[in-house]
Amino acid sequence: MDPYYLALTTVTLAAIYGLLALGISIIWSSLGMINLAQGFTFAVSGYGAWLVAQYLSNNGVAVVAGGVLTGALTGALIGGIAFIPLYDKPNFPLRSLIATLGISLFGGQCLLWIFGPRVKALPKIFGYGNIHIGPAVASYDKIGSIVCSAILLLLTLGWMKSSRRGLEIRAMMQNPEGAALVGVGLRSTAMAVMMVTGAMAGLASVLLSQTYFISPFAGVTPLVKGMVVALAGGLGSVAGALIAAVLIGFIEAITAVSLGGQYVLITQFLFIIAILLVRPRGIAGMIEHTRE
Amino acid sequence: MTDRNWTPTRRTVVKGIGAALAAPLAAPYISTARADAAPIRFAVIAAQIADHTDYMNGAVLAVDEINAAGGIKGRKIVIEAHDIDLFTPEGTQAAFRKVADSKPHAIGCAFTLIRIPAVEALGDYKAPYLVGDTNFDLITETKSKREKYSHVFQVDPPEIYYGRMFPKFLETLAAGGEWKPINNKVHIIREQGNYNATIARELIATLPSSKFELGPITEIQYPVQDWGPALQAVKQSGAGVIMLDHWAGAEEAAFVQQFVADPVKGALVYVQYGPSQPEFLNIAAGAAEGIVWSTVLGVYDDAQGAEFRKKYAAKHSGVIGLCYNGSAYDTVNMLKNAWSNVDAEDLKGVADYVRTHVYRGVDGAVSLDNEYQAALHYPLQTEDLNKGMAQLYFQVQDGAHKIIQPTVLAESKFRKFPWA
Amino acid sequence: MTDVLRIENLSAGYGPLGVLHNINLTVRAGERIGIIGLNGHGKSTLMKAIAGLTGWQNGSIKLNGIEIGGTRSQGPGRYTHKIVRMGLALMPQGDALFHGLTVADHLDSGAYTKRAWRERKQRREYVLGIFPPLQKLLGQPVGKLSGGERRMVSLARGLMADAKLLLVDEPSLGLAPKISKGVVEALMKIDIRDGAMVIAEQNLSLLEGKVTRLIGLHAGKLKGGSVSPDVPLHETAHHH
Amino acid sequence: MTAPTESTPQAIVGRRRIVPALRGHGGASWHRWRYPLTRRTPLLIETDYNRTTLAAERRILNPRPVLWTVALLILSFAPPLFGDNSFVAASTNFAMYSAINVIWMLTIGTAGIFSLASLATVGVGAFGTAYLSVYFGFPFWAMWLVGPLFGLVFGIFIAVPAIRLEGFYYALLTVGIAELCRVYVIQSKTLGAAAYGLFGADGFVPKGMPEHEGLVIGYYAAFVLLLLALTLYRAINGQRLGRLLRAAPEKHEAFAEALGINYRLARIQVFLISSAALGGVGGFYATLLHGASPSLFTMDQLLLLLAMIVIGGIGTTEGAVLGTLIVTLFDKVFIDLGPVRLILIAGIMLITVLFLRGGIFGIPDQFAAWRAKRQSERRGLQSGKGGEIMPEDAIEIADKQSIAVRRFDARLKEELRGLISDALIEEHRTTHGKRRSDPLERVLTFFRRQAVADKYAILAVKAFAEYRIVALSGRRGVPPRVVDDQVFATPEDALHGVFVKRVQDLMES
Repeated sequence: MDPYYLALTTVTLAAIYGLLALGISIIWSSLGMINLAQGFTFAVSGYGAWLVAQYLSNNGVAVVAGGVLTGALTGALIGGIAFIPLYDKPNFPLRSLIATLGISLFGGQCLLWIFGPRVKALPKIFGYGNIHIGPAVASYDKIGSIVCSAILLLLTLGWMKSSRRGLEIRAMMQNPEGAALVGVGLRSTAMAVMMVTGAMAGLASVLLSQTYFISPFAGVTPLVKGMVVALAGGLGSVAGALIAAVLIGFIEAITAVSLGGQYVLITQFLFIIAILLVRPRGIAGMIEHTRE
Repeated sequence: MTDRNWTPTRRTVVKGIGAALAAPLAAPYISTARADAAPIRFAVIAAQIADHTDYMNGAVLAVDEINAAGGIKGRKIVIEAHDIDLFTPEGTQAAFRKVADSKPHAIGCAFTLIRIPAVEALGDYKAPYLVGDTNFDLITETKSKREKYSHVFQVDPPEIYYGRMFPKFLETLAAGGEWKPINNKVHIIREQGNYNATIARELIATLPSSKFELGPITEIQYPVQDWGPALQAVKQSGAGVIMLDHWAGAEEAAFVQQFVADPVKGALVYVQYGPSQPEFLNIAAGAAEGIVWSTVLGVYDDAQGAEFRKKYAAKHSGVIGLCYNGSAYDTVNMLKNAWSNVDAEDLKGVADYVRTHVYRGVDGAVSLDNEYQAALHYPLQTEDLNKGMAQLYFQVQDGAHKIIQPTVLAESKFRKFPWA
Repeated sequence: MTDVLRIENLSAGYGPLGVLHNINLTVRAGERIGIIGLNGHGKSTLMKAIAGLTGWQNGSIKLNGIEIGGTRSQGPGRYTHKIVRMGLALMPQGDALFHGLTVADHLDSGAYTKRAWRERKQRREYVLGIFPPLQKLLGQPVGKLSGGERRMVSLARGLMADAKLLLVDEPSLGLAPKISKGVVEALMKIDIRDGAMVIAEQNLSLLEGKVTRLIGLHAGKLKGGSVSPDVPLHETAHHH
Repeated sequence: MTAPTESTPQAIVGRRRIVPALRGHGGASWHRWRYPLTRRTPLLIETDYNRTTLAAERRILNPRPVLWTVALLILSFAPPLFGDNSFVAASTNFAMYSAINVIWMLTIGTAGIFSLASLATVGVGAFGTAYLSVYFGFPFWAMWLVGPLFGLVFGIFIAVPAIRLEGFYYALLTVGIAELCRVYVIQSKTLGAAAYGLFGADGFVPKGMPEHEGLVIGYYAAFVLLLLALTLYRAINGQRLGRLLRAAPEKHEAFAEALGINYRLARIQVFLISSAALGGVGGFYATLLHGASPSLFTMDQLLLLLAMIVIGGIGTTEGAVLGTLIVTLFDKVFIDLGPVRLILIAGIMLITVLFLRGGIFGIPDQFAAWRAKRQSERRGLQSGKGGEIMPEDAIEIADKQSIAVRRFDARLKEELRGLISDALIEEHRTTHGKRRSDPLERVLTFFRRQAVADKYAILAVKAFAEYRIVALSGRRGVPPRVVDDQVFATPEDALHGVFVKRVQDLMES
């Protein structure tokens, strides 16, 4: 087993999973909604980026921007459908969960209908080639993915930590009524959260799709994995999500190398079941005070 | 239907809803109407996946041609499209029952996944069912119940021949001198499904009798999110032949791209089936150069095949598929021959005609008059190109698929791949 | 002098319950009003109604001459943030704090409105001057503080805002008598300049003699006090 | 239909309940009949004489059994009679999935465990029995018998985390477990040998039977399965376990526990029973389709199942059946619509969840609740009437009785105020321990039955020397507070002080 390869794979996977899980986690803790349409956002963003590449420009920055923008807009759309009309209605958590599921079913079929079953490819944003880091070889793709997600993750975290909007989101994560009392508007903040997390999913989508491909249901597996990571990390905890992303990335890498690719999902789920049995609120459920 | 791409439009959907609502009411009148002037109905079962779209396109092309030439004895052919939920047995059966209830003159399908429940659902309705399943289990089952499944035909050889043929292909290639294997190990990257497992099983059984030997086997599972471990395994084994035993063209393209970025020097890369779908070249683009692949059901490049390719390309832009479009085209023409000679209402007669008459189409010769009622594999089942369907080996050369084996049908010689 | 708050014919409640009935109240700039009443008679509801947090309400509420009341039943809290941005600070009975955030974060969040955000450094100095014990706790998450300290954070957060009208709901609730005295002292120290302050309290002795006016709130009606600086006491005094 | 009379016993004050009246007698005999093994009468029927016409009238107070009977009667003959083969097969699917959803309701509704592994439990049953049939030659009846065992074992396995986890964590975990099963099945050589399932199991339709007849037999078998599921639901939800659990709704478990209800045990029992039943359905599935397929473990199928119960309304059997009907109709009967059919299903699901609180069957309740809210808000605005209802943080009062009680209280106070006079207060001061006049007794009785919160009490600071008046907080652990600075020398004085204070409060209110 090659430790460099293992580390590189872990970091790549952790970066992508982190983007998805963080989005799910932030939405849960600030809006009290489990967004199972995050996978749909992922798929749509791929198509958004593809449309840009097809009709506007093949430039890497433009393609990434197309995906991120589509992601943000889709996030806002999901917020507009599943959050705004429901948040002050009875039984909100369950109904919004079902609404996001409905959106993802609806949206996935619409994508299939509009774009057809043939999968699409994105241009290589980072070009072809390899970098040798010591004994390990990493393609431009991988390095680009890691760097891009790391930048977006750091930007998001910094923004959450220090900006006025960020404070507002953090306040709402803790106590929505208290947030209203200091002047935080629930709806506008909710839309901001949905757009930021949508943008994260959009970026993750572009990064993954340019090594793989875009299809109407491409979001399902990333959603499941993002969910697993968010759960294992403890819904609502930023630190927990990041720790879990690294752990699960590592488990995936080491399972694939030592046992075989077909066991990846099995080990991942066994891991998360074990974590939840020991700590019902996930890794960070005990470290931080999260939304009940 | 002249749509370039078969996707349901709003109008067809509205019509579909109308038809679905009206069907139970109108059914008795349709069946008692005079059949002579009524069109011949060909039911196509197609899901919303890429291969089925190809099939639909091929069928539409053939039907348009026949109708433009005046139809069959004055009767036009109409295609009745039926959607199917391929992944659940209930959904598959629902589609097949629906088709049987609509009582078409013949039924065509690219392939299903839950095959035995599917043919079971056709029940007592014995219109000829022509399918390109490439599946040995299906034809074994239908053979054991020949009476019940007399109308089930598989228009291509089963998948077992992929495995049995592969060592022969390598030996021929090596004997030709164009390719010098760096070693004789065959590294199999195997998807878990039945199709790929069967191919690998047959290959493993056949390898000892050839000069090649079995290398490591790496397991993968659809959908593949990360090719890293497989590529890592390939790097470590350093085998001279890498067989990607998978089926989804798009994923195989992703593999190829990542392999080419950091290849095993001199290793021959063989990719199972997927490149017959347009998405493979669309996605892999330049990276696919030099990749070898094969299909037991592929469009030839002889006069007949080339003409089909030309006609098809005129209707569908971009890279064209080389498998089910041709198969559907052949299926419709095969039925046309039958309907021209036997009354279309005589379902058994049509089925008998299809069984007893060898049809030479763009995908090769289909002869179904055998115990399995499945097309014969060339060269393993028959050495006669007019009886068997040749397994075509392609190599991607200059961004296009070129047949390199069997030699009689080859368009081009094997070339050194860029990472040699 | 302008009226900071002018309430006319306010009724409010939750679902089938009417809690407040035809309340009239005027508060001028510079005033500190004490609302005295027992548990369950509508003190908190009055404050919540001003902040738009009741189930339904009807009647006019004017903050600095701008209408923030009216008839509505869209569910509580939909406009609260807008009212807050217009210059209201409510320090509610429950904490309404963010348990995972630090004291410093709370102070910043109090200065959430745009103007206050720019001046948050100066405001923090000012507030820490009123509640000196908070100085040492700035980096602590609020979840770990004691009840009295939390109360202080809650008040301090309210003071950070650019508020014209401070509503303080039961500053003594759940606190030891000595601490509640201290909290009230701190409230009295606050410079309200051109704004005003309304304190709701059960314990009459805590506020007696310290506020401009004391008004009783009983069974959803204001009684035993002057509801407006212009109306002499005897006209509104209770009579049977 | 005649207009309802005012004597309907269930009528809520201020609202009429419209129940159609039938002519004739016969209510008494309905009261004598019972469902077998239970004490329930099949119909709640009330007989009465119309006050104006004096004609005998019957009213069915609970029409659900009638609607069920009609619906089941239609289901028992309509599909085989009117449909072609594919319609009969789709109806079979409908009946089977209805059974699954009805049993699932036991888990979600009755037991309150939000498990999304219901279909996975069916899958385990189906794979288990199909395996036994394919490899060990089990006949169909044996598959039906062992199906519940597989379900039970799987149920025990997934019940373990249910003890520890709650709500969404558990729901998402069960999704994970289903995914785990799927991955296991498709890569297991014995179970998923053909990646899309394990087929070749025995079926209950006799071999060689014509197709249509075979399908009809399949349909009736599935219909019986649905009836069994409904009976099971009735037996669990309507009997002991269901009642125990209804006493322990979410967030009120502690109360139930204080009453000695072991709600955890009851939940797990219901969960295991429904798991076993789902396993049984799995056995049926395997005999119906001659095998099992990994699709039972996929997200897509789960989503469709969820759409079914959401559209009908989570928590009721009729919702489960109606939702299944709608979704099956779109998914299996209108299969030719292609992806549009799924778009339609998703659209219906979205509309339901956005606008309806409890699915289609929740519409009447939701409408009634909306109307009640509107009415009560209007009533609340008329402050003259509602002025006495005070609890500050109260929300909707479901119990209208309490409003009447408060109103009565207000009238009582009004009357008592008339009794208060200086003489009465003087009488209280002087007659301590002696017999009192009737007006004073009445006032005192009123004071004594006040609630504990804010009730005055006497605090002996120094016995026989210093007494003060305090007010009780009414909450455990919160000490009483001193009301004012008055100090009394004797308990009698203090008692009188309390009386005066109370009189003051009475006069003020």
